[in-house]
Amino acid sequence: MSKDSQMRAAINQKLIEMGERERLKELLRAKLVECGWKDQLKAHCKDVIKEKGLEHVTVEDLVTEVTPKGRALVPDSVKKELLQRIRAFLAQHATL
Amino acid sequence: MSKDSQMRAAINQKLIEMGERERLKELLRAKLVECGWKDQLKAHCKDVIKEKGLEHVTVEDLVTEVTPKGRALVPDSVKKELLQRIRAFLAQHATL
Amino acid sequence: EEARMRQEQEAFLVQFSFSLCRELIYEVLDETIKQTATSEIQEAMKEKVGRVAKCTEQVCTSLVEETLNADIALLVEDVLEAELQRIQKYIK
Repeated sequence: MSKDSQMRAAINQKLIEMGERERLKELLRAKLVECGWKDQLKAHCKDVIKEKGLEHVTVEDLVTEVTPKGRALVPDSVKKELLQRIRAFLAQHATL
Repeated sequence: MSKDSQMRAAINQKLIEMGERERLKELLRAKLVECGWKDQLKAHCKDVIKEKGLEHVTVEDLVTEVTPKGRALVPDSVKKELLQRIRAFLAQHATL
Repeated sequence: EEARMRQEQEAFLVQFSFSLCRELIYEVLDETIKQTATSEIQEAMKEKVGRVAKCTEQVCTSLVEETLNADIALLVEDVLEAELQRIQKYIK
């Protein structure tokens, strides 16, 4: 196991142990709703369905189709906030 | 003050006054780099840090740990050269 | 007498050379070892800080990815379900 993967495992373990990983996910979900990400992505899904026709679209197709946009639509400020929160958590709770 | 200590003090003063003491130290430093002693010392420091873990090592610990090996690793040829140079200086300035 | 004094001085110089040589070696070694130990610890700390920062970013990215993958899949299922119901309602 490389030093990097050991470190990632240690960070993840600490986050999981203290329930912070789940809290961070919840925070992210709340931020995504708040910034309109969910609405934008829903609209994009509808556009794709309209374009391709409902009978020609499976869940997998649609997931593949909208995922790149879904990723791109996450505001940098949200990612930044999440990173900041992880850093603060590690500073307070972890001796890595 | 005995005759020997008087002579010792006089030579030491001469060595400092003429800058020879610093030159001898410089020569030794350069030789230690040239013969690979410094690289070996660095590698040994890294090994100790790795073995003990960074969070468990202070500078003082590391110094204590690597000093015996550091001393043992100085090649005889380097010591010999330094001794020769000291002798040459003393021979030149023997009438102190 | 002169020969004895010369012999004595020579013996003194030999002894002095050895002790000076030892003294200089110890002095240089001690300061070099201290400097090297300090810089190696600093370097190791710097490397660790860098690794923690990099790995924290990677953990953050994977957490975002994981959440997005799950949420996008759910959202797609919901939208498709809603569209289907809308069409069925329309047909009826």
